[in-house]
Amino acid sequence: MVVIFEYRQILIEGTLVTISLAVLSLLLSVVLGLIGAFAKLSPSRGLRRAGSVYTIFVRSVPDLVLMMLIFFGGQTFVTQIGSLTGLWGYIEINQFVAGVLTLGFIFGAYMSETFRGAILAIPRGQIEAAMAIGMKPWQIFRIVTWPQMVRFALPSFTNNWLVLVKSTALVSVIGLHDLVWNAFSAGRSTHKLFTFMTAVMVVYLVITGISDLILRIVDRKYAAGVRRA
Amino acid sequence: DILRIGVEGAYPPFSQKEADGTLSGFDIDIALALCEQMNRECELVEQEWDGMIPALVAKKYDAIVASMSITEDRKKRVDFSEKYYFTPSRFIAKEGATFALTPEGTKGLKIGVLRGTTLQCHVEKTFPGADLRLYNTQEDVFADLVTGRLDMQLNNTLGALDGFLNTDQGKGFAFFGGDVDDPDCLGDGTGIAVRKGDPLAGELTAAIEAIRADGTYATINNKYFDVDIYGK
Amino acid sequence: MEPERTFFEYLQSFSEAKSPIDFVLIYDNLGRFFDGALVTLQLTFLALLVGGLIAVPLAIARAYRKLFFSPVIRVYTYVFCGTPLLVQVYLFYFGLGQFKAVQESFLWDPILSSPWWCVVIAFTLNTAAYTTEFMRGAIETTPHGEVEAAKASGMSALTRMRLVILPNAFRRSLPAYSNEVIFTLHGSVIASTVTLQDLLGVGRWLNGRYYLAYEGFLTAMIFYMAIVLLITVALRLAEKRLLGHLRPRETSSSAAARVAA
Amino acid sequence: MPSPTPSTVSLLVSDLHKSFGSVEVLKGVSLKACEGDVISLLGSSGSGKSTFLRCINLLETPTSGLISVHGEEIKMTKDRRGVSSPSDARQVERIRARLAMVFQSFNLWSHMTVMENVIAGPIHVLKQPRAEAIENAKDVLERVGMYERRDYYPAHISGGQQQRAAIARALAMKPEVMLFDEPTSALDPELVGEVLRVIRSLAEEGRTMVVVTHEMAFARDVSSEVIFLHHGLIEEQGDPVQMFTDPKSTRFKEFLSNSRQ
Amino acid sequence: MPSPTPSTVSLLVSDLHKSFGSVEVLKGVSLKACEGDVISLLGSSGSGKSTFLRCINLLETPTSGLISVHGEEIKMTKDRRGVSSPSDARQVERIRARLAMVFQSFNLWSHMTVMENVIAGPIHVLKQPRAEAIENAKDVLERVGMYERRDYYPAHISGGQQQRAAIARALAMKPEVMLFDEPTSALDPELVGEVLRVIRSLAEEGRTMVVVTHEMAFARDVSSEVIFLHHGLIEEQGDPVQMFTDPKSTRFKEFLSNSRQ
Ligand SMILES: Nc1ncnc2c1ncn2[C@@H]1O[C@H](COP(=O)(O)OP(=O)(O)OP(=O)(O)O)[C@@H](O)[C@H]1O
Ligand SMILES: Nc1ncnc2c1ncn2[C@@H]1O[C@H](COP(=O)(O)OP(=O)(O)OP(=O)(O)O)[C@@H](O)[C@H]1O
Ligand SMILES: [Mg+2]
Ligand SMILES: [Mg+2]
Repeated sequence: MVVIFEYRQILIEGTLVTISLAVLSLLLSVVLGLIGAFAKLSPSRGLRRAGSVYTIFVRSVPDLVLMMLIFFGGQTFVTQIGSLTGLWGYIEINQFVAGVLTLGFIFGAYMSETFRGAILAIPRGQIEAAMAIGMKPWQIFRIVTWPQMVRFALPSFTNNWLVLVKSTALVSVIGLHDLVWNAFSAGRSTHKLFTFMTAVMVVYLVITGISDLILRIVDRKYAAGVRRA
Repeated sequence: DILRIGVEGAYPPFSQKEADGTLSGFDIDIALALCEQMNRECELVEQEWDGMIPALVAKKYDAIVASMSITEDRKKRVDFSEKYYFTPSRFIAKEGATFALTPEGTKGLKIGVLRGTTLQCHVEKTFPGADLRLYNTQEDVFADLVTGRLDMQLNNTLGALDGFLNTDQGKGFAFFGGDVDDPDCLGDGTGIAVRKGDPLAGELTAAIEAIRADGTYATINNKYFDVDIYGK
Repeated sequence: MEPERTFFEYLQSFSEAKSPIDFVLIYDNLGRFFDGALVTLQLTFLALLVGGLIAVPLAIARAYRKLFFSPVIRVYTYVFCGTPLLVQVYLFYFGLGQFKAVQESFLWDPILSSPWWCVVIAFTLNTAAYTTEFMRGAIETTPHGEVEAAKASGMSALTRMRLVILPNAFRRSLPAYSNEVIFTLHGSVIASTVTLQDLLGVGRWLNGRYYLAYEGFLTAMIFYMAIVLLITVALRLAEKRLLGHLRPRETSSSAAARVAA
Repeated sequence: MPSPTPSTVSLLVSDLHKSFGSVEVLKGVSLKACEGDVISLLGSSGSGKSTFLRCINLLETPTSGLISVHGEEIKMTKDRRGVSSPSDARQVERIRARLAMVFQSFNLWSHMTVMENVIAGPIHVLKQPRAEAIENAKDVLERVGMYERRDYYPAHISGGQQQRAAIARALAMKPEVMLFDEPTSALDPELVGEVLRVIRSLAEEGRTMVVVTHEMAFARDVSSEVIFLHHGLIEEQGDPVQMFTDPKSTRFKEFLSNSRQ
Repeated sequence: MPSPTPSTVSLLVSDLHKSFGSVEVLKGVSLKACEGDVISLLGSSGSGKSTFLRCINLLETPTSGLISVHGEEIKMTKDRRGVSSPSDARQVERIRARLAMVFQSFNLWSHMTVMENVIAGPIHVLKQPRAEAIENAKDVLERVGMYERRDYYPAHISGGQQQRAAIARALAMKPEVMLFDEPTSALDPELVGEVLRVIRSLAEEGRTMVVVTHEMAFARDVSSEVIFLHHGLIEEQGDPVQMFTDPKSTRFKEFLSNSRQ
């Protein structure tokens, strides 16, 4: 335990990297998720297909593989494009940015499923009732669809967030200095990996515990009108 | 403009991280000395061993000073300066181990090496029956050797001495067999890799000669080692 | 004149001349990728099988809160669902190995010293934790009326569980289980961080061996996509067979409305 | 009681056809309703009653036929494949605001209280000020005996109460034409009587109503015209008293005799 | 039509009380039914009809009171806090097997087809051989006109068909006493008549029945006794013909007059 205290500095730094990585990726994934959901629900066949390709692709490739491909291959790819087109020599892809982009891209696909499901979960009859009194499409969205969509999406959104937080650990494999990476190298140099790994688990449990709590409160707020079993 | 140099940081005593996060080690000092010699402003870029060469090709940095052996395989992807040191590699096993270093004798033996090294090439080629385990960092190889998950490991002798055998962890372990002789895989010496066709290779070679001549090399060498590791 | 030879030659010239991707290397090492796929599949399905078997009794114990196990199981699922699989694997592989007592215990030699077993144990405990939780949810949400109908016809608690609750819950948790299968497959890539040559391990090996940037990962990716495709098709068939009772009727609107009314 | 003076036609449907896929559900149904008319729509389950109502306010797009509300004909176009659709979305919204519908399955907005359900339309569609909308809502809610329940969510009130809330929501739009789909299906005999009295009083105010119902007594006593639908066609149609005392078609005779056990 | 000979008492409930929390829903209800009796339970929404039926087969535990089936009294104990519960789970299962219930909301087992729903009880509770159970199921399904739909899942049939399947499931248990909770609520007038005819024929076979209903005609014409519940108490009770022609209590008078508009 003393060791943990000695190394608190790099553990805290790592935790901050982990949290900011998770939060930024979440923001990106929500944006991508909304776009994806509306693409998949749109009347345009092309958009629907593009949305499906996105989600199916992400679902079929493990996140670590995608990360490695983007981290190791991405830079090479960008440079090759640059030298092929002669437009740029070298564009630095910052590791952190790459991490955010990759995680955001992956979880955007899961979010789009979440949002799509939530929109579909609204009983069709409620939208018909709104149409029947002559509401305009955007009024229907604002007054009937959105408030309920948020509520239906919350459980799955919570779940995605928790998975996302845990997935940030993978960036350590690619050498981004997040909590796991820092704790791992500290554990290695002190030969106390068990202690450090346990500490990492505790930090993650705290993060997931707190977000669980917050989202539960939000859920209660939005649950107006839902019958509790 | 700035010269960016890729280094590793987990290969003591050639490169390692101090508790305060700064890099140190033989490779690091050499890199800095060469920059000074060439009168270039330098920036060290840390990179895991796995992606060392791809990142160079991708122009993440312009040269690799990371104890990289000059081999035919690598020459297909990058150019090298002349060597800046040469040390042989040897197996390490438990003291008193009695393996036969033949394809039959190593069948099923658990041998650990760093992923993407010349040593990986050597073991795969020479002992195809061995249970080769690939690691991301040399430190993990040592750790598993201690726990008994590995029967042997193969590594640069100097790195092995300072990073393992001469530490508490390495008690009860010893070199096993002689220097590995496999120029095809192991190459001839450790050089500085640059992108193909980059004239930097020549400049670096000249700089290496210069620091050897003016004694800078010797100072750095003696800081870490008892013997001159430049080799013949 | 053999077609394979000409194809190979074509591949070689294409790889060297134009393509940024070295197809020859991939072609030469396909065998290794198939070996890696085998390791990946073994890990995934062993973990799913054993984890699933563990999960059923745990889920029942969780759903019927009176049993005193429930809080203990909850702590277990909370820890395993709340922390990254990667850390769990590190804990089992590197963490436990650090203790002399573990190294000297009778479990060390056959099991804990092997990366394969460490990974299997971590994966199994992980997937069992997730499965327990969603199965518990399914059991708890078995329509109350259906349970009452079973009671009303005089079924004993055991018969109710066997005949009404479990079959109903299993079927409804099938979609969640499909996800769990995919996610376990995704998680299996972590094996490569503890020296196992699974699919990603082979990809990393190839890149390391020949100093490549993405050939190994790309090939692994295509293998994973193929595996997921197969799994998805298989699961969809299973759902079609088992979830017939949840499919909406074609002419649902009027019928559903009547039932709701 | 048909209105004695030749009053204006508020709803005119002529030769309405509707198919779902290859199944023709409505095979040419026409209807003419003047101000103050109450038209009862009878027919067994699946005969197309709900579909007919839903076509009138274009929740289903008719395959062919003509609908006009207060003389304004709803414009339709056909695309290349012969699928028709309303050509002017604005017009549809405007006309829908003048028609109100009470759904067979209520379709209350589950995230709003009863009061919020009632005022949403007046505020957002009719652009009434909030205070005025609430004032009106009070009236209509009292009329259906739901004022004390105004702050409940739909999930927390009984089926009969939901049905009355849905009626209040429709009333609050002060529509010229009201479409009721089985407005008493969830009510006990006492409440049935009460709701039917509300409908009767609306008729006396001069509103036009089309009511799908299974209540023979209501159809006979309150409506100005009865239509009996069978397999998507009008089997019999006319003055209620005459139809009930002297049914012409065999199918309606059968329906009547089976209804009175 | 009370049975002329003094037949055996098949169901006896005396002074049944039931509270939910602090609300007393049943305030002392008694009932005696002999073989072949059909007892109609009337009452407005929320008067406690369903609760009473559910207490009889112990889906709700009565707060106090006595229930006996064919002379066998259900044993109850009270714990320290005065909460009563059945003391012998075996006995409860045995008695439930002799009572059958048709729920207001059907409660068919959604993962089983109609046929499987019908044979589950006979096979697993009555321990009939499968072939025999299927043979019997055929009979009861034909009786309610559901034989052609035997291989459908509950979600794929209309509300009225679900209701008939639920009746068939109850019949298949060949129970001595049947409890029906609004068995015609989802049916159109024609089907209502049909189902009530089935119930009448069961009565003629000598089965005892307690039927919650809103069908006044049925209560008057078929039942041997009518009970009118109001706020958890029996407000009026007696011979149907007499009660309908000459109601005593003001509340029942009101209920009757409001029902006939
Ligand atoms: N969306 C749809 N797709 C296909 N068929 C449909 C659809 N909606 C309704 N139908 C069919 O059209 C026919 C008429 O349905 P409708 O709901 O109008 O009946 P109804 O007369 O209202 O019956 P009920 O008394 O049961 O409400 C039914 O056979 C139904 O199965
Ligand atoms: N589980 C429960 N908890 C609390 N109150 C309940 C519960 N079940 C029923 N009640 C209340 O008990 C009363 C009687 O309900 P019950 O379902 O017996 O009515 P009912 O006579 O069957 O009415 P309906 O004709 O609407 O079916 C109602 O006021 C109801 O709100
Ligand atoms: Mg209908
Ligand atoms: Mg009831």
